[in-house]
Amino acid sequence: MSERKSPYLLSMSGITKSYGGVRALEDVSFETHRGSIHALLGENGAGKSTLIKVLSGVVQPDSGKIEIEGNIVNFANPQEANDLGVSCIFQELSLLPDLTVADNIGITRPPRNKFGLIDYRAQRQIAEEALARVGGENIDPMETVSNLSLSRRQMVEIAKALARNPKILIMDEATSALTAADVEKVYAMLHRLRDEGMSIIYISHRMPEIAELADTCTVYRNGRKVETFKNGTKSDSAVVEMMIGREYSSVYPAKSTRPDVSEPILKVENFSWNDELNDINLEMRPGEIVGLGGLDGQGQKQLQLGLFGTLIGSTGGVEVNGAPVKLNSPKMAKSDDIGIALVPEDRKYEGLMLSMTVRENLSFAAVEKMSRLGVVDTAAEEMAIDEMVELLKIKADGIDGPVGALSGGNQQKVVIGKWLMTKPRIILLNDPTRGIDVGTKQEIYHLLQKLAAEGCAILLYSTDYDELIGCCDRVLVMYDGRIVRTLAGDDLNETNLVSAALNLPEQAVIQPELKKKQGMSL
Amino acid sequence: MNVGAEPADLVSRQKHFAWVRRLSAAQRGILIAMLIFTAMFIVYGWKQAAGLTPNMINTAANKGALLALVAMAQTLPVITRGLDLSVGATFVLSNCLASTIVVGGPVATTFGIFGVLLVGLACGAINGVIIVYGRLQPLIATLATSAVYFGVALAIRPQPGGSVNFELADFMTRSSFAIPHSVLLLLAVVVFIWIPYRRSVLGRATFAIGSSEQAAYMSGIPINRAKLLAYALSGLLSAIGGILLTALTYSGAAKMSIANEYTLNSIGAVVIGGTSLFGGVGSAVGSIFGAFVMRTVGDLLIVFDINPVLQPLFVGVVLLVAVSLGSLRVLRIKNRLDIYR
Amino acid sequence: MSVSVVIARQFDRATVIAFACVIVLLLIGAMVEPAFLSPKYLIQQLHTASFLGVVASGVMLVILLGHIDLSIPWTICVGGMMATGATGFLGPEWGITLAVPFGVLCGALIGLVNGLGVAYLRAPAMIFTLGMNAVAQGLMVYHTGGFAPQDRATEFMRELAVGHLIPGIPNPLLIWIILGAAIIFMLNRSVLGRRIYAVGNQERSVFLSGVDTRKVILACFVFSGACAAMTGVLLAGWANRSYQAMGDPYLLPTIAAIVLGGTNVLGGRGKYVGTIAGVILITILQSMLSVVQPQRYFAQLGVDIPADTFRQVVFGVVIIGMLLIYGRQQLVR
Amino acid sequence: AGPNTVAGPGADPSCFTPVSDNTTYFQWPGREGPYKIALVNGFIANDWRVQMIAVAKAYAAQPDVAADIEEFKVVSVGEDIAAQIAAANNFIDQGFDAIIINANNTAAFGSVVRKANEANVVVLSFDNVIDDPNQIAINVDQKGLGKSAGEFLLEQSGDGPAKFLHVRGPAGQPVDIARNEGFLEVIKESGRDVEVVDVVGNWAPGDGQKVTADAIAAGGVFDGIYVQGGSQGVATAMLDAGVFKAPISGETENAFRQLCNKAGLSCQSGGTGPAQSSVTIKTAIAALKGEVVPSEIALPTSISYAPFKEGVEMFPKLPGSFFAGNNFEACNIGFTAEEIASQTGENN
Ligand SMILES: Nc1ncnc2c1ncn2[C@@H]1O[C@H](COP(=O)(O)OP(=O)(O)OP(=O)(O)O)[C@@H](O)[C@H]1O
Ligand SMILES: Nc1ncnc2c1ncn2[C@@H]1O[C@H](COP(=O)(O)OP(=O)(O)OP(=O)(O)O)[C@@H](O)[C@H]1O
Ligand SMILES: [Mg+2]
Ligand SMILES: [Mg+2]
Repeated sequence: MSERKSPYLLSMSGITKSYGGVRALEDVSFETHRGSIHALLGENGAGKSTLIKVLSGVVQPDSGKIEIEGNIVNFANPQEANDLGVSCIFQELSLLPDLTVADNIGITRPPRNKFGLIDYRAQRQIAEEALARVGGENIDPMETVSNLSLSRRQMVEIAKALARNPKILIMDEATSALTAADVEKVYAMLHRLRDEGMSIIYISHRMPEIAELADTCTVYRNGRKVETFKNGTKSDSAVVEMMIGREYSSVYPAKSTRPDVSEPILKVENFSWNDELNDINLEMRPGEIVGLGGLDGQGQKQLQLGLFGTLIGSTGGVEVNGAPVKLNSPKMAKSDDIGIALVPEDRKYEGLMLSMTVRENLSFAAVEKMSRLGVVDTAAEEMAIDEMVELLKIKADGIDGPVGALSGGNQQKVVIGKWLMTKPRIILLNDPTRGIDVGTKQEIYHLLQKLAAEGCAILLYSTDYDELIGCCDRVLVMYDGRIVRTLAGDDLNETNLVSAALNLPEQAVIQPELKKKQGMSL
Repeated sequence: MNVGAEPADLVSRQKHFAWVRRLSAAQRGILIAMLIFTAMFIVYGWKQAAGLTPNMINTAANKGALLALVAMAQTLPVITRGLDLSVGATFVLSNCLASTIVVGGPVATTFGIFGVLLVGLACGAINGVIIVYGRLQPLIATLATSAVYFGVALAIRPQPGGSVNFELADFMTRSSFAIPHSVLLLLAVVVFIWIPYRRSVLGRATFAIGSSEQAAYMSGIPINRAKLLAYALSGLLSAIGGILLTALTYSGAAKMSIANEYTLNSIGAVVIGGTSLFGGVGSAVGSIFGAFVMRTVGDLLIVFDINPVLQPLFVGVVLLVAVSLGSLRVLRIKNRLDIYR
Repeated sequence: MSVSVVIARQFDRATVIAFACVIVLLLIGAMVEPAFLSPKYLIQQLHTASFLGVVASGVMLVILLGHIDLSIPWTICVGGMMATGATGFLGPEWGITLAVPFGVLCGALIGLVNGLGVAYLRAPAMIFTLGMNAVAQGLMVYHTGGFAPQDRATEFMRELAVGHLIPGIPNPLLIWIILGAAIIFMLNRSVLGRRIYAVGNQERSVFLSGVDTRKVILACFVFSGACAAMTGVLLAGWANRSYQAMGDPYLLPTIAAIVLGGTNVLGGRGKYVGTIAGVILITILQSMLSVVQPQRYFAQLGVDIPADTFRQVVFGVVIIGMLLIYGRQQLVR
Repeated sequence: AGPNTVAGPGADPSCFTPVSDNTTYFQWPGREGPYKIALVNGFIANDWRVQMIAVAKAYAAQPDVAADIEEFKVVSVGEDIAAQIAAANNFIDQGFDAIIINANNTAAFGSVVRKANEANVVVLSFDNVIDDPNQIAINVDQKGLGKSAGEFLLEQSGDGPAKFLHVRGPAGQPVDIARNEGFLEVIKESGRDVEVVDVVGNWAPGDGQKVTADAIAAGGVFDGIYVQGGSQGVATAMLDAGVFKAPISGETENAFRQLCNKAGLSCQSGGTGPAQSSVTIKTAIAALKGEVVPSEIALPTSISYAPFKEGVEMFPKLPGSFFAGNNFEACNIGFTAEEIASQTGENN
């Protein structure tokens, strides 16, 4: 990467920001050049999102200075930041669910006709072009956003940011839900944009992405900057240690090597639903971690929902502990004699009640077990909660604050903790480490192994192939609502996962770029 | 091979029903309201002893147009995920004011009309300012302003009376070539106010705000201006309704019961017209049909011989059925999670 | 958690300021009419506030869910008319003994239909309950017009509404206190309470936590109907008879009181103690405005505007003013 | 078309009493019966209206009346004025011979009256009468009721300064305004020093009770109370407060009269009962037959004083919502109270 002589495109200094008692940022500085990709790294809650929210005008810093091209700027709102060429893809998507893709892409400065009204045709064209630029040609610009899957929405979000032709593009975990294939396209695009002179600030918890993309990296910890360094000058484990501030070993704990002698705890036969699930057969034994792989949106979510009792009109048989069950509600799925838990895809809207306290959220699913005659036994509840906070190392200012004020990773832990409190025997997880830092990820992986060792059966859906390979005993790859391949042992590697995900014949050749990613995982 | 492409058969399956999916939620709402209205109106016409004469259509149109205007006024705040409980009071205030100043020759009348529209706009703008800059919940803010507006209406017209430019009133409530002028007025409002608004940047911003205020803010949308405009326009539309009421009654009257009736019915009309109370989805055109549905319920009373003491029950039941029709979608749901949006 | 912590937690900033507003209001009123500070007036206010308080208790739960109950005017009327008319359905003996439970039960039935519509049909509450209000009105008109029913309150109803079981405390106030205490306990300590707030927060999450949210919604609507009917029973006892449209003056004040008390109309947030403050605020404000004679001052100034103009304008302005002090929402972020 | 204005006197002058000597008279060309008559009511959810409609239906069903009527239709359109205008227009278009209106807005029916007259349809209004000269208004002397209330309270409160409580009707209602005018007029004429405290009771027992209780609790001591409607609620509030026992002038609700008797209050109870709807029907038939009728007809007001005579002025077995004052002897309309109550029960 060439070092340019030009002054910094962006320089922030002395940025401090508190939320109530929480110091999110403390005297933080940050600089970046034209034509560079600058990665921000740090644990959950390190202050990365806060920093870029300050930069993009969403929140106002308590003190500090922002300079763009040498001029001091002060953004009162995102609109002003936009106008000066700062475009941000936020961690929480900022798409408008009821509007079409094209409307979303053209939301701030749409093309107008001669009456000054929005020119829908031109807008649609712009949207199509923007989508094509990020490699989302297959997204219909006239589709309503709420009908899109999370990964499609992220593609739209990227297209939306790009359509504004920013000077500084900020991506806060904007690729967390993307599949490997999409990620490739986005990389290519980012490289191109960088070469065209755009400055990109990139936040991700996926180390391989950073390794491949970034020119410069800055690590934050506890609201303070730790160090800025050129990508590739530090080993991965050194970076991680910088982030978590302690020594670090391999992410993935050793898999247990139990012989599968026990009877299956869950047995699914010819499970079908509504064209979206076709003849699913699967067996899980206590202690097993089974992965669900494949491209996003191939029925993995539906399969988990089906097992959790939300699908109407499914056919086929489900047996739990050898007894056939007819699952028709989550309430039934979590009941004592079935014991299924689901950590859903979207923690904000499916997992948490954001304005309720951490305490209330944690005990919510199991609260009836901690109550007598409908009255909560607060002492028992408090004990159980403390135990869970301890177990999951949930970092919160106080557990009587709203869960919405927690960082993403801690929110995810609360969702998992909520279900662990019900003492489930079968745990379904939908991408539980999305947007979660390496340190926390590791904690979650350890937890999964621990739960498996205690006899839980775990069905883990993940868009991250490394995770599937690192955690699972075997992986079921889904395509178009079917399980097309089961990978285990030595067969469980990235090449096979990718080819199975695309439903290619078993020995097909894989594109070289994808191979490059192998071996980069920690 | 394109790595990111969705499997081919999946794409084709989605394309198959493309045109149904292309109908936005709002368009589907309009369609349903239109169907309900047509069905009811056919029953009404068919039960009419004298048949559906242009006179009767005109009568029905005049009555429906009033509620339609107030319902359109209600639509805008609802789209932002707000609510305007003062539409009825603004409507009554405009009526009282119009019965005082929309009089005299053409020039005076024109000034009078502008005066009333301006006052309506001001009422709406005051709501907007309180909600946007005062950051009060729309429901309570407009509940409070509705008391204020009603008080002012009462001061203007302590008892029913007043008058209005006769030619204007007559013109507004007549029909030409069997087309009621009140329907033309609605059409004009749609063409000159609603459609431009819908297609303007600030208009679309209201949909964005209703869809997700936070996302709208993060997207750099001028939230404050868009909300202000929505409430102000709401006041304007109520004022147009108030002028039409004046034309229909040749007088003004400050009655709280009328204000409340129109406010509550406007909410019903908006919902029947396919606008979501959760914001982000809706159309003033749907509200027009919603209003006509609500109004036709009353017309059915006249053609069916219903025992007077059973009439309110009849109205209530028909209303409840019309409301519940929209709920039939729960029967089609295949994933229980989809119920909870 | 100790009791004092629990109690302290009920008084958030908004609630404290709302109570402060009550006092300020009384002081301002006392400058015009010193009797506004007399114990007699205050007890009288608490007495009439109880009617509003009881109906607001039910509606508040519904609002916490993120729904609303617009059927309360005629549910109140159903409660009153069915209690007084119980003899027509249950015969002269049972009709008198069971008058109160019968009235409340009829209100609960209306709530049940509301709940079924909202929870199971997923109809928007605002309009479904509006429809139910019309249906309840229709039923009551039919009842009056068709059966020439008895409309006199029973001795017991009368006692319930105006008697004093504990000297100095009118019975309705006692009922409100008991009901309020039960609700505070329920909201804070029971599983149902957690679920009510949770549904108002994010129903999808609640469903996926294995809770039948529909039952929660149903329960709240039934409770709301029963509370409204109880208010009807009390009102009928107070006036010694039931009559058409007796609930009409209660819809908007109920909602205003709840929101003034700091409950979010979109659900999920609100304290019952706030609702108490709101109910007292609205009651006192309405009462003071009705007693002062503004037209006299205007007449002295030579302007002849209706007294009601002053009352309405001041009512609206005071509500907005108070909310601007403590009811402002957070910025979106 | 429309009525011819003719010279009086009219038919059956003891029943169709002109309001004043200046009242004009109408005559429509007589037409063959039986007739189609529609009653366009506003809102119905109120005890007075329910009773009014029940009596109208009962009257129209009486054999000698029914002989003249081909169809008698009643609709209650609710509070909305536009709906009421539309309903009236509809009946005109449907070829009804006469329409009877209890107006939601008294000033709003100009166009309806014009259209009716063009179509030769007889328009009559009662209770809330239309203020348009080209139709028949069946009037209750509202101002007179206010006057007699004032006279009663003045007389009962002795000499010297006095303080009255006036529990008024809904703001902006012409009936309320007329009664208030009459009330204040006699007070002024008396020359006495009288302070009148206005509260709004909306003609409903509960509202009236609440504002009265408030007024008394706030230190109000009154020498007389005039309540326009919801009278028994106001009396109850006064008795519950137990501060004073003032004379009360109220409406004709049975419950009020019962209470006055029971508590031994000094009461005046005056008004015109809901049976005035039947007088209106009778007038409509007369006009349709081509008889000469006054354009403004004065209904007798019935005023009684406590103690009320059981079974004649006060009915212990009937509901409290029952409104007395339904005897229009001159019109040969005399429903007994029991008849009305049982009519309401039978006439579904
Ligand atoms: N709105 C808020 N109110 C209170 N505290 C907040 C708020 N937003 C963030 N915080 C706190 O500020 C700190 C920094 O949060 P931030 O979201 O910037 O972290 P992050 O580095 O982006 O973490 P993640 O990787 O999980 O996204 C955290 O402790 C978080 O709890
Ligand atoms: N610092 C902030 N944090 C979160 N939300 C904010 C912040 N500043 C403003 N907002 C939200 O955005 C709204 C204002 O946005 P903005 O200033 O873009 O509106 P506007 O229409 O441009 O206003 P105006 O017309 O007054 O300039 C505020 O009402 C608030 O809801
Ligand atoms: Mg972040
Ligand atoms: Mg994160």
